[in-house]
Amino acid sequence: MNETNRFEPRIIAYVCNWCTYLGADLAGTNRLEYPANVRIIRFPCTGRIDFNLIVKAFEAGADAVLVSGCHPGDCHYTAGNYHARRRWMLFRQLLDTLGIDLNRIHFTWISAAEGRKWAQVVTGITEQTRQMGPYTAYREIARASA
Amino acid sequence: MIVDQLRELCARLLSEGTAQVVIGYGQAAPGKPAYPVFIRRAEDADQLVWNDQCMTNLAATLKRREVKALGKPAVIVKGCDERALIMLAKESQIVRANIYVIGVECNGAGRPAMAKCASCDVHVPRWTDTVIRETESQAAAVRTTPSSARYADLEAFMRKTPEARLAFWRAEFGRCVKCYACRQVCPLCYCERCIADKNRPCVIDTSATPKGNFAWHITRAFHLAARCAGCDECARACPAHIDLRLLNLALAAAAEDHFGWRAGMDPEAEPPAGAYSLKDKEDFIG
Amino acid sequence: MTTDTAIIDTAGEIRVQDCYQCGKCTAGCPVAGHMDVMPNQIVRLAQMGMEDRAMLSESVWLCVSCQTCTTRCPKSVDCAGVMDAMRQLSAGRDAVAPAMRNTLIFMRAFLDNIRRNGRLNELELVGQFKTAGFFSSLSIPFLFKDAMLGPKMMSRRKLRLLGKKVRDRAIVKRIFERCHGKTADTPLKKDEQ
Amino acid sequence: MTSAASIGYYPGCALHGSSNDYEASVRACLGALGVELCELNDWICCGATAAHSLNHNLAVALPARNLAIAERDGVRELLAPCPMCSMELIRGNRAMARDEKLRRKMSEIVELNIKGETKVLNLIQVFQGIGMDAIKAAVKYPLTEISAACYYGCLLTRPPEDLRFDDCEHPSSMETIIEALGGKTVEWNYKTECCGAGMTLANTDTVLELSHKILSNARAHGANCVVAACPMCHVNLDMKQGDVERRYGVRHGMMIYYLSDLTGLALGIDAHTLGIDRHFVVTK
Amino acid sequence: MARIGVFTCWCGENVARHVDIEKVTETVAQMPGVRCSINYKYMCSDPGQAQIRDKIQSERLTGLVVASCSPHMHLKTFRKAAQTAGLNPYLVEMANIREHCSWVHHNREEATAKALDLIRMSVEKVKRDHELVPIRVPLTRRALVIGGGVAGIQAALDIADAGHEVALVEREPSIGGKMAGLSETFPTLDCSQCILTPRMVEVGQHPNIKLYTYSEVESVEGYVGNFKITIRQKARYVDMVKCTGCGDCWNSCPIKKNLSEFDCGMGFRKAIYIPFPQAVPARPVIDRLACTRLKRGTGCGLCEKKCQAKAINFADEDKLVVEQAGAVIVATGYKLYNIAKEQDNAQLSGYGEYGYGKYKDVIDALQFERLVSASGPTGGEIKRPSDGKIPQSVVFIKCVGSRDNAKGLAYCSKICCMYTAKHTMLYKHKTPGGEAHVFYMDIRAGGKAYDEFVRRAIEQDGAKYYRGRVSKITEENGKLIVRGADTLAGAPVTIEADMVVLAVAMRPADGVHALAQKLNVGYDEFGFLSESHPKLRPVETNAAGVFICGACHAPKDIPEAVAQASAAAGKTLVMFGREELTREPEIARINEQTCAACYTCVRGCPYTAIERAETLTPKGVHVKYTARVNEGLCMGCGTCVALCPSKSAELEGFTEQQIYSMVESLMT
Repeated sequence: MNETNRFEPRIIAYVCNWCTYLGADLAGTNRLEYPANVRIIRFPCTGRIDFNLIVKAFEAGADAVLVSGCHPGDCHYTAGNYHARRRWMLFRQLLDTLGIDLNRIHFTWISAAEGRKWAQVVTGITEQTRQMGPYTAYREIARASA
Repeated sequence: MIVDQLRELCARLLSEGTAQVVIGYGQAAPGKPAYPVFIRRAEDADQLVWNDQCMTNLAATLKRREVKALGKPAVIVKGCDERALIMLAKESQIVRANIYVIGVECNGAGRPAMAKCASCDVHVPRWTDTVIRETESQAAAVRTTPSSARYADLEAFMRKTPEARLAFWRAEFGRCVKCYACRQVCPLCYCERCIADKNRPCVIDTSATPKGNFAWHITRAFHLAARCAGCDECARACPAHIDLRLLNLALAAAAEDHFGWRAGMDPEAEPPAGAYSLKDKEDFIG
Repeated sequence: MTTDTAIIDTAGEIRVQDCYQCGKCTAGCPVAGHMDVMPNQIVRLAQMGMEDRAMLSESVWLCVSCQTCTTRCPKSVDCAGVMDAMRQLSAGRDAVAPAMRNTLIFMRAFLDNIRRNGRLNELELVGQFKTAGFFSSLSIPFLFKDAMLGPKMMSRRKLRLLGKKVRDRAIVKRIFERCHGKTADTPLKKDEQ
Repeated sequence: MTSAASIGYYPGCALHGSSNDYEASVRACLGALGVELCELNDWICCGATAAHSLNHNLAVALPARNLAIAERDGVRELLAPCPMCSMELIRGNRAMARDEKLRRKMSEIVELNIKGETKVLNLIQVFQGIGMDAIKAAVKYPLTEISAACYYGCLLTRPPEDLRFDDCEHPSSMETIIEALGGKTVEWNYKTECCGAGMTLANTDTVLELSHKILSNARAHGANCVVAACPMCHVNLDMKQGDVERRYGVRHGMMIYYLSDLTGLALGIDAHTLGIDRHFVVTK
Repeated sequence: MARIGVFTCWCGENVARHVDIEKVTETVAQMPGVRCSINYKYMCSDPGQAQIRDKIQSERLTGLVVASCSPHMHLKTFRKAAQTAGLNPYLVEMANIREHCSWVHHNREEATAKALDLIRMSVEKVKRDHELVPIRVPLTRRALVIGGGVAGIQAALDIADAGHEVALVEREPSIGGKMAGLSETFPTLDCSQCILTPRMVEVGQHPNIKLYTYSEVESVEGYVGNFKITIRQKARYVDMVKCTGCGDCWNSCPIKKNLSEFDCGMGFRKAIYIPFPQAVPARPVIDRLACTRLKRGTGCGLCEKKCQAKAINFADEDKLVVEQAGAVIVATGYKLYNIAKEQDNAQLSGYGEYGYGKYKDVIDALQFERLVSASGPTGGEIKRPSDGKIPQSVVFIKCVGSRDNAKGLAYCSKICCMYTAKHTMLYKHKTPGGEAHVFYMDIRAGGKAYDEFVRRAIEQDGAKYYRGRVSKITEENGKLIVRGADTLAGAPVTIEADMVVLAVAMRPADGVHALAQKLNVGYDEFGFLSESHPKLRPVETNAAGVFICGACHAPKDIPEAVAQASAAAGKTLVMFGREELTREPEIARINEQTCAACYTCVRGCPYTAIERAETLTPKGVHVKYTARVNEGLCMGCGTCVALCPSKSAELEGFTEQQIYSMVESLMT
């Protein structure tokens, strides 16, 4: 955390290996600076990313979660991202009903060529989350386990 | 009387050998909730009852190993139960031909009638071998109720702020003791090893704490997304009276909204769970 | 973007940029033979932001709005709608090809007639049109061009001197007011909608 | 639609004006076929070409007012025998269906709520609703002498995405009706070509040329009459036929009937009631 | 007990500038399970790798984390290094502290903290890695080619010439495809049949090629290296072995008025026929819908009487044959957009304005090919269909269906510009004084000697080109009135023509979707089969072992189709050059004990790699139903893991335990 005592959100990003991970690599190659708040976990495909992982991320104290993969039609495995899309479409509805803040969960398609988009998305989410403050609501739920 | 027809049919099925066990309703005393009975001898057919206490979804019994061991079943279903039966067949859990389905017309179960009954539109089961109806000249088997009626409670709930909703669920789940009755009675919770019982890794915290309870109820609801047939047995079984129906409704509404799908309404339709469409909505993806 | 292109947008979101200039609109247009600028060229001018040239053409007023171009367009560009938009521009700025002035006068007379009556009073319209056209072109033959038809139509009970008027004419006036502010043919700007 | 149905009726200015002969025959023949027409209460002009040429807002608002009246009065199907009116109403409906903001704005402008529930029909669609069998059964005097060139004009089948009653480029629904009435039809090329429509007064030269082409082609293909379902087509082909003949130095002498005229005749309604005696070109 | 070695790379200044390497190394050394933590200037260099190898052996490491660049850059390098030192290569993980950290975060403190997190996650992951060995898949060195047009012929011959067996399946009674019906070919104007028929004969006689004509693929099982294809041989009613192709049967057949498919409906054939004289095999087939005997069960039978070889067999039935193949090449070709009123696809609306199939003298380009072809129904004389007169004025319209969004097809059919130029030439050469008018939108003549060819049509042969589409065609007094536009002159154009030739769009052949589904190959919105990568894997598909070539992939001309066919054959031969196939072991597996057999994974798997199966006791007694992963097909996307409610599916390299421990490692 930096010395100004500013709240630094913790963001977990679940990304696919073939598009978004490479997009983030490209952001690096192009030296596009963005906030250091994001932690990437690499999956072969967005189709592999289960909804339990989003819950787990919040349990682990994440203030925001990003799920990102290949654009429709670009999936390395043909259709994994379509499965993911349908999953998130329904899952958001459930979370909304539960009153979980949907502004804490972000979904994007970022291709291997979209290094700039990756930097922008991460910057945007970090700033937005900074403004919203820590996700105390879920942290309380997770902490009360003790 | 329906009950007479049921008993007669039960005796006949067993004596003719069409079924080895008839799964129906028994009752300890009038007015008490009916419970499942497994009748294996024709002479026991008069144990069967039929009245507004027959709320249990008997389709849920079919998943049990000990029931499977009894041989070919005949099962009594109401319109709502039948939807679960159709989903079980869609998910390869039963083979329709190996089950004798006795449909019974139902115009509301429970006293007062269960919440689901108000917007019920399958009063007479259709996917049956035999149907027993109150009178021959009853109204149509399927009455269409507008989706607004089905989801009225949900819509009312969704008018609360997200914070109020979360507070509501924290209170609801706060009562959960992780007894898993919701799982036990659910006809579609048939996993041999529930994810809640999995360790290495422990996906869902097993303790009955807010953390574990949120994880469990999110998982339970979402595993039934576009599958839940709306029998509300989970909510009825819950000793803590957690409003599980609301969560089920949320996902049912989403499935109907996005795919025009209602689980177990059409034995021919392809379920949207585990599938995708190129046209799926993605306005939430940046 | 100028207000002018905004009008094209309001006219049913016409995607002029989709046009790839195949000319099928021109090929099928029943009046292309009389036009000074071909329909496809009108769309081209709109595409390039050269509405000023398009609206001064005779073509936009020669167009009979038969929809052939729009119906057959392989890119589903509403070519007839572009013509409408150009006419609106042309009328709004009173910049009309001189030879086409009568058409504008006729249409204005038509709308004015409706504004007052709610429905068209044909006899009145002919009168309005001829008077207005006479003063604008000062042409005696024009004044009497169709005059011979009148008695014939009368004899066939086809012209009614007193057309049945709309009872609630006030709402019609209000609709007109709400639709265009002051003059009878200035289209609303986008932000006023 | 059953044969004893009642539908909304939007005559439009032309049918209440110079094309009152069309109105007479529409009313007479649909009456004979058991369709009751309920004229739209206090309808106003659809705006026609003038509105969409000069003012886009009016081009939606004027049809919107009529559609709103229809909805208010519970009219589900609205017959607009004039294809121009019919198209303007359909386009108004479509513009509002596409743009929710516009629909709300228009509801304010016309002071009535519009949901877009009224289906606008043309005359052919109403005949199709009655059914060819019912029409055939009602025929008293089959049109044995008739060899008609069915003229749809430019607007009747357009826009095709909204009007699916017939093939837009090669329509044949009018032929089907004429044949049901016992008449013959000819195959010709100008079925859907434009006659100049509302430009009769404003742009006479164009109208004369187009009309001449149409009349010539009908004659060349052996038609003894042209059947139209549009007041403007009728004006251009009938009223202006004399001018066409003078301009091109030919004699066409082509009877121009409304579709409802021929239907009425076949059903045994007299020519006067149908307003046929008000046409300019008269039977030889 | 885990003994993990962590190797942090400076990458020169690239990492070290923004990440405090010393601090990282020290902190990492304290992480549970970490046996050694060292850093070096260039880990990927030979001395760097040597250090890794040394430590693996000296510290008996059980896992390796290299904290350096992206795994896309060097994972293979470090896996190889590990393997050399005797550590299973799948026990290597990378922490991407360059692309994802030092290059994008310039605050040293933040970058160092993040680098530590990334390494911590990798350490947790590597602890739970399993030793894996590449999957070996046996390989059948035989190829199946589907489609016997020029692309299929080329692919089959290439593979057969390399010494491998090929089964070639063709739906029609003869191979040859569309090219066999063409007249002359651009840009050289050499006769199509003259160049194709020798290749057809070669296929027919090749010892390595097994030809299945009048046959279709019924079903496909298996996976790369091991396909099992069931082929339906349609009843031909002629014994292919006994028949000598003498022609007595078709010469005697009295049923004459059947529209010839080969002549695109411009000519007739008998009920028993060979499609064209040079057909391969030169054996007839009986049209079961036209033949008197087959329709009624009795009667005629003249062919049977005339056949001295006794080859006619009216009792013939469809036969199913099973072929084994290691690779499949799809070359199913194209068909044309239908100019008749009825369309096979609701998105296509047809060309009412051009008269649908109403005017006899409005024909499509393949029909024109038959009219100009010396082997065609008119013997190569250009006579119009309605009255057999020689048309003095022909209008050619391009882009009919192509590039026409309103009619449902947005793409360019690519070859029409060239063949239309050819058509005008052939017409002008054969019809002195005849006028050829072409309506076009753009002339797309990219290719060797292509533009010169088009210019020749215009400049030397005098074809008149109008830049504009045609709006309507009507018929008057035996003339077709074509109303088009000349947008360059800025005027409408009306031409009175005797015949109109429509250059209609190319579409994928009928039935290709069903075939694609059987093979698990994707297709685009227009039905053309999808390649694996548009630039780098143009003939491969996402189904391993299935290749595509020719017009089933996209509209293309003969040279391109042939080139692609050779490419597909080449890819097949690369595969056949190996002893056996090896596949990445990071694939899914199913825990059969906990699987509830709901088969959601079966429905969802993009590769149909999961099968319904049964668990049996060693004696073969049924225990339960389960899902099972086919190792030959699984590509390791992990979609099944997310779909499985009981988490009975697991993906090697990305197991649930690994992911959860990574997330949990971030909890502080």
